[in-house]
Amino acid sequence: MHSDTITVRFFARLREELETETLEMPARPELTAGDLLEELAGRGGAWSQLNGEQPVMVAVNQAIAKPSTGIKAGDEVAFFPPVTGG
Amino acid sequence: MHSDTITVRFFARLREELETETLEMPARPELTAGDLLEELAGRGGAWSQLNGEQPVMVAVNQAIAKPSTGIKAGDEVAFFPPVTGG
Amino acid sequence: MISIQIEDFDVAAEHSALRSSGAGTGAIATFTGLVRDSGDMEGVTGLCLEHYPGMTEQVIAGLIEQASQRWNVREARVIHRVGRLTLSDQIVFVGVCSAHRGDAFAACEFIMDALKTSAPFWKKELTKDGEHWVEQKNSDLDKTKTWD
Amino acid sequence: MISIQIEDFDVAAEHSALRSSGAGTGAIATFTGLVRDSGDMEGVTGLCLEHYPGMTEQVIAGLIEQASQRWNVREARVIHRVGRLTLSDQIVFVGVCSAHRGDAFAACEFIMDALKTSAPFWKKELTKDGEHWVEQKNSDLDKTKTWD
Repeated sequence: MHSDTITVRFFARLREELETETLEMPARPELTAGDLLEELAGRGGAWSQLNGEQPVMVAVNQAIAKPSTGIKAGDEVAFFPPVTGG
Repeated sequence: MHSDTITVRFFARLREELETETLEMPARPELTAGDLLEELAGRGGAWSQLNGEQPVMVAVNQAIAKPSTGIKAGDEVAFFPPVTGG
Repeated sequence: MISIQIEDFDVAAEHSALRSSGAGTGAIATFTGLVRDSGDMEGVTGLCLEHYPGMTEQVIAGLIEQASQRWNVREARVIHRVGRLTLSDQIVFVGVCSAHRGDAFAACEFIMDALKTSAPFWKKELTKDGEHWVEQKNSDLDKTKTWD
Repeated sequence: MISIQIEDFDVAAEHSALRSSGAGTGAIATFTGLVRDSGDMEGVTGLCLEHYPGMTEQVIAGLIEQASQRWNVREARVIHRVGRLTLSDQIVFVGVCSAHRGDAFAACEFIMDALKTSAPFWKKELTKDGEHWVEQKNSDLDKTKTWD
């Protein structure tokens, strides 16, 4: 039932520092992952780090994406630090 | 008790075709592995293949050697086809 | 076979599964990663691993697919643990069986290298002085570049 | 650990031994070679392996020594079977543990490649139409050259 929203997820250090696991945000035409990141960075405080200070990776619908990737209603967008598994 | 002889060993296809596992041969000054091979090839029959027709590897005292490697009394010399383990 | 799990895994069972992949299999290459006492910092006592459920499995399936296009891969098995791990615990397993030795080695190392830079896992190191998130190493990124 | 033996080996036991090499071990790479149904000829039903006792062990010890000089090798274990083997039987095992992933992979593959061209083993393939000695492959020699 997220027909006009976007689900935004955070992982690892970002999840901890933003004290946020999931956000529902309104969808809008011609929105990109980069726009979303900029909007979130504008919240100030810990959120400012999304403004390019730290490397942030983005996934759209569980596939690695770029800042230019378009986001539409119902999409799942995730922001996280560079991965360190294995 | 091989104070004046050399032990010569053969493996795999060579052992089978020469029908020989081990030979005792007399040592002599300035003998090389290559000399030994030539001498054995001179026996004719299956032994002729030691005369360069087929690739033959040589080991002296259980370490890979060259035709020019010197052989002295008491040494163990082995001739065998290229290895195919693993 | 891809499994993201909290429980430990049994390398012997994985090896048996790879071995039973048929009479055309001539080579099995495996890699196992363990928690060691010096990661980013000295004195590591354990790890806590987080992942992105769903995406992780898709990324790894894509890596196996890529490896299968480049090399003879009869089967690949990848297991990655998440949650809390202590020193010497097994973290990750990658096993590949192939007709040929070179292909088994290459596919196994490729999957492992690519997993480190593209599968969404994050490690937090636990030391007696506290905990910290591990930073991605340039050496890992460089390894992935050598496969391109 | 180097063993030339007629009996089968247990990969799980080898893996455990490598794992118990201490808290500095972060990576274990293994290779297992199996008898497959198409070697030099199609329809292989088994192998008979001959070796040069004494020299074999010395050559393999030398390869482990070389690998240890080039890479971080905490321990290496090599097992090679001799005698009669049937389809899908295990022939050879090379396992290396290291602090680092890249070192474990490289040392394991180096030892395995070099063993194929320098350790005195000879394989006779058995098929239903008879038996024949396997010829050395140029591809194996080329692989060894890439390490020089």
